[in-house]
Amino acid sequence: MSDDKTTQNSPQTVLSVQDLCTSFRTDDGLINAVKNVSFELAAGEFVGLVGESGCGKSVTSKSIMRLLPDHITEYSGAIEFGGTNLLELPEKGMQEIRGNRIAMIFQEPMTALNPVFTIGWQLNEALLYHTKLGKAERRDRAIELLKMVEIPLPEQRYDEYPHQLSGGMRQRVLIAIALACEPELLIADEPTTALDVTIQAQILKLMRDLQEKTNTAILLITHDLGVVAQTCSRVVVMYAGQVVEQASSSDLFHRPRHPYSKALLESIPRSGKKKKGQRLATIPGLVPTLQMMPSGCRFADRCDYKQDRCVDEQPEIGLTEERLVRCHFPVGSAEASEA
Amino acid sequence: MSFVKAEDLVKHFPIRGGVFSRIVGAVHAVNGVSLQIEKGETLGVIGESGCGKSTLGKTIIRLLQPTAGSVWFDGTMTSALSHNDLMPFRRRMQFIFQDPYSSLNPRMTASQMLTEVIRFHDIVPVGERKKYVDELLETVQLRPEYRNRYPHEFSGGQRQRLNIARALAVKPEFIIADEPVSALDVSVQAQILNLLMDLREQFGLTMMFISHDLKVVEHFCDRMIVMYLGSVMERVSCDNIYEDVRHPYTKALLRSNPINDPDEQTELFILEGEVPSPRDPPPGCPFASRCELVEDACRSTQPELVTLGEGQQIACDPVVRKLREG
Amino acid sequence: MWAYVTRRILYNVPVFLGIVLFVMLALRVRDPVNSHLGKVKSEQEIKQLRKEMGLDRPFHIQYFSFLGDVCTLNFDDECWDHPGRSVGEVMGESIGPSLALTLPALVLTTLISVSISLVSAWFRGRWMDKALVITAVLGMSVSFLVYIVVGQYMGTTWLKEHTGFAPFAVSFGGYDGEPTAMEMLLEVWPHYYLLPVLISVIVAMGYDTRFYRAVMVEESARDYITTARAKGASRVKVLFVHMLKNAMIPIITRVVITIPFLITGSFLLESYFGIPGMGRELLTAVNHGDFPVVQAFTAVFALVYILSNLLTDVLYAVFDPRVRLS
Amino acid sequence: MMQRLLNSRSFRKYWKHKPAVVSSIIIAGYVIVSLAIVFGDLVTIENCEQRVAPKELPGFGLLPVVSEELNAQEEYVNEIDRLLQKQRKNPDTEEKCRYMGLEVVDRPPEQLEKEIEEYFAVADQLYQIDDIDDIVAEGGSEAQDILSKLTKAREIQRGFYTAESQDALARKLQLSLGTDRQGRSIFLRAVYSIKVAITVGFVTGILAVGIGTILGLIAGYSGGWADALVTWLYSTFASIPNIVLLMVLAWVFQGGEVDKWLNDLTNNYFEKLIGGALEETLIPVIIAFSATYWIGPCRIIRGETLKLRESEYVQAARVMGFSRFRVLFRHILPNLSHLMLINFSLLFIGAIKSEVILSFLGLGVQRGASWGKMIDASKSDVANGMFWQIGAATAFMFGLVLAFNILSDALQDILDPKHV
Repeated sequence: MSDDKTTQNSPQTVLSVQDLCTSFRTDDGLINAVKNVSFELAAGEFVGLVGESGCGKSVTSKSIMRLLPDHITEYSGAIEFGGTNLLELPEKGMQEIRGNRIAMIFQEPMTALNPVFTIGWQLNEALLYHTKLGKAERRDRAIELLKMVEIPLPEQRYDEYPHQLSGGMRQRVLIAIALACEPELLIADEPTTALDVTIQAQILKLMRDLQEKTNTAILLITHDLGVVAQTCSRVVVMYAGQVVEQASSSDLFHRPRHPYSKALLESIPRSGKKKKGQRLATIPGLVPTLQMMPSGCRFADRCDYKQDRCVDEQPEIGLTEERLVRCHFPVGSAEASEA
Repeated sequence: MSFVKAEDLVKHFPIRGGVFSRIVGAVHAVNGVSLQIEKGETLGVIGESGCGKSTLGKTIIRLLQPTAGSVWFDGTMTSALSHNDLMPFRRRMQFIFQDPYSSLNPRMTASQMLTEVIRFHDIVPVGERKKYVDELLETVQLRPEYRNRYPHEFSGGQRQRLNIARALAVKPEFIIADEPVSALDVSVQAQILNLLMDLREQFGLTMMFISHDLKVVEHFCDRMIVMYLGSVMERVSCDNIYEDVRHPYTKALLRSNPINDPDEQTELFILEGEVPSPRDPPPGCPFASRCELVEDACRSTQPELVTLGEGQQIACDPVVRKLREG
Repeated sequence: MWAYVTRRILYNVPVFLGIVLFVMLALRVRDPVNSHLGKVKSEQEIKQLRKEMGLDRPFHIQYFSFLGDVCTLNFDDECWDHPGRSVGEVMGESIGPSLALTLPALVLTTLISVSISLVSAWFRGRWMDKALVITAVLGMSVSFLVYIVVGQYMGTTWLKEHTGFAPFAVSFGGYDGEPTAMEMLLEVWPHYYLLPVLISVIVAMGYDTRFYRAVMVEESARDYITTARAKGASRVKVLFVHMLKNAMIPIITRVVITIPFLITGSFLLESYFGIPGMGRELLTAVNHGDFPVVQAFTAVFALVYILSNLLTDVLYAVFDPRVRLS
Repeated sequence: MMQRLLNSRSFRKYWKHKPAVVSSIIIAGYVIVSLAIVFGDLVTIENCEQRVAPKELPGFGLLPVVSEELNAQEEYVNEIDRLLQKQRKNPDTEEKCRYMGLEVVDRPPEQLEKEIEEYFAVADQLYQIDDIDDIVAEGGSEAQDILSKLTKAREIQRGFYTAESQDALARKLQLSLGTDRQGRSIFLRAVYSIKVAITVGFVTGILAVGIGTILGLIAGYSGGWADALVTWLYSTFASIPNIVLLMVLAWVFQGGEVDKWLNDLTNNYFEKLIGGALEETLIPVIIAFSATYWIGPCRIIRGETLKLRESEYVQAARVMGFSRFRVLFRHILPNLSHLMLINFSLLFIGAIKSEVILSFLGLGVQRGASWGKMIDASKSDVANGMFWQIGAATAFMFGLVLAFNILSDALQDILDPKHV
């Protein structure tokens, strides 16, 4: 499904991030990691948040969960979830939402589980916080969850410690923990980056199957466009702390509008359709640093379609042909071809 | 005779355990791998983590001493040479490491690093060293003004360029690149791959390119070998992977690789199970535990690499049999 | 796990042999008999004593005989400084007072400083945390001695002058008769030992708090803490369940490592407050050249030290499933 | 080179860390003072052993209660008395007077004698009053009288050493922190102790880090039996509690037998080299500390070398065919320098603090002054309310140790390779 402004207040919207800015107070002053990020997620939707390292995608996801260190982080904007603004919720209220209505899985399955507690204990914990199940019921539910994520011998695994499991198995356990309370939204922060391709395929399939079964909305954060193409119906592309394009997967992959999205897609070697020794398309230059953001378009320096206006004026994100693009001259638009 | 050749290369790492820390076993990182690389050719080595592809590269360059087997370089058996006798070969073969962050000495500037290599191997006369460093930096598309910068002042991609410059400094003929782009962002990855392709052409390099990314190997290499648990599963030309590939593992690898097209996405191919531990490899075919074509014989006897014509070899008895039967 | 523990024990055997060797050699650098008695006794008597002590035997004989003494904790030699009493007796009598001083100090210090470090972790980066860190650094910058000297003055003279209340003795005065256990606990201990215990708690707190805080800070940055928070764990749960259990490993290490100092006691406190513990005995023996006591005491300290190292290893195995199940 | 250092990220981080900068300045101050003591004879060992004024003279510009001051005055009177008697017999008066802390250079002997008689008269009157503290406490005219006489006595007394003296400031400084029970200047002793502390800290730090680094590097890089040997060696040393090890070493150096042996061995060259008996120098203390402190750095350097040996840039150096020596000293050692620096500063603090404890136990510095000896000497003073000595030693030490604590903390932050 393609995104539209009209979905903004429709009842099926699960999460709505509006104008989110996240900054950190550091010794070098306030550093703005995420600026004016807005996007929405409908119930049961599988959305990819894509960008290269340092583009602010992880900060965005951790802002939604409010997992960044409180005393150095400043937020502005709003994160609407189930009718409440998460940014205004007290810590206590946030705790009731975390793991219960919004769950999260992380990049490093090797370190994300507590090494001194058993798998069962760690599954139990999530259930203990958010359900009223008794001890035996929790155990049953935990084993059921382990079965659901296709872990062989769940009864035996229940009493084992994380180090006895392989990376792929640990990521399954983390998914089981995340799904324990049947959340409305699952945020997966690079869940397969640390895994091999064959294991990655297993995990992606598992996530897709579970999403169909439980109708959980999933926000998948990744730098790998292939992963997005394989799983997501809609994609949000971030660059240097901003959203630059938002479109359905099909639209984005076939007809990218933002020059960055286009360049990113072209720089990946394409299987089967190449000539020997063919050069890959590249994006020249470097990502601007957080301390030295250009005042105009943040991508201007590296853009093939750059014009004077791009350097002077920061483009606003706007609706172009059923999708949101932050560009003065979107690729294929009338303005761009004029110039 | 091939330019670079390895014969039955074995590398085991001892595992110590028990009360007296005796050797109680070994990690079978590389298990009898043979390969040939012709002059000017690029061989890809592909496999998942822990399959021994990096160990293979390091054993060939003699960073690690092989447990058994031999390595030949330009007609000389380098695996048996002493440290001093190896020296002339050091400048003919080079290695590019994976992690651009940890592969540069943080306390040496770009020019210090390059000058050290140039001086040690006496590549150019004393008076021309500075000029040569600048040339090298230009070769890898770094500005010569950056010569006095420390590694932390460079971005990941720039560091990888510096790594390449260091390898090129000795004017090598053969370069082993161990996952040179896997730690980089997609856009930077493309820059580095382009650079490597240019350099390969410019200097007529022979290369061994180690990667876990099939798309990159397919794009970059002439031929590839597929490794699984220390053994070669398949040897195939990169020209037409989709049709040529025969081994069930390579096929699985190919199909679990996400394709960049949401519309062409068919049902995900899933390879069940996980890689067995290299401490205790199965007696038969290492892939038997996950293979869809598995037969009883696979579990007990290790398949031989069988040549299927035109440089393609495969280590899978059922597939070979099927092909022979028609 | 048992293989692991046995390995640790075997590993410590050569270390222990080395310590005994070192101690014995060091104490023989200058002739112990001559330096103790040289000025007052005749050559004949010195020879006699040397023979009695077995110091005229070849070194390896002495080594093994002393090693036997240490292993059986059998120290029959007469002290040179306390005629008529054996080294073993002196050791036996002084061990109690040392423990009475240091055991409560260790327990109190650990409890208090772990609590403070938790407070610090709770208020991480806020003024409370900063104030605690600054106080710890300030406290660490004052000499141990000053705490003792001023602490004794404040606890006795000053307290008496300003409140008329004198709960603490300035110095150990010995027991009146043979106190019962109850009297020991309620009268003797608070009177003679409580003040030095308090002082040693204050002294150790700066170091311990900083150490434990660093442990907590390190733990709080771990990925599994983020996972726990993402699960909806409250800060209390994160702190007291997830962090504390993981922090137990470094905490236990630190506590066990201080065990030898329980036995050696706090030398300074003992000598300042006149507590007849092992530390004070050793100090007197060093000053008076009492060779048998110095030799036996140091060897026993080293033995205790090694035993507590072993205890740490065992406790590691108990608390860390990664060690236990390997 | 300098330019590059100033532009390096570590330096910029350091410069931003204001407490660290202030600490460095403080440490530099201490070092300059100690250099001035060693090379410029700012304070000599004789200076700090010399009696300069009455015993237990209060410092910090404070005065004790009247009766205590009187006691001090009485001592002083006795001292002068004895001096005058000697002066009549001995032609070398001026020398003696100066030794007693009396500045008589600017006065003719008759005037001096007159002043002293005057002083005696006042003092005698005061000594005859019993319960002097109570009378002063009650107040009234009698108290007024006593206090005015005391002021006069003080005035005359001060005249002995301040009036018209060229070194008025020096004298004031000398007495600013009072005197100890032997009438020695606490200020001079505390200042001289800076040299002792800095020497012990610096030499110990260099030796211990040096030994630890060399052994750690060898063990970590070569592995095998060298590693086993070094590991055994440091496990052994680490298993003897620090203070016990120090005591054993102190035992070894006691009694001068080691000197004798060394002198016999070197044909008395050793004695000339260190300028006196071994026991009287700082050498035993430094050896004892170095022998105990090398363990920490050795363990850390070994661990880090093991890690660096496997790092990609070291492997890259090996691919180049560089010799072991070059890899070790050009690629590994520079990347351990931050650890060496941090360890050095930690050992510096450790040595200074332990030197105090050793001196207190009577095992440390034998000649001259040290903060440990001062604190040790002030044990009984504290009970009598005399805080000058312990206060001065503590304050001087506190400044140095605190500065080092802050600096080493900051260094750990600044030099952490994760952030470099």
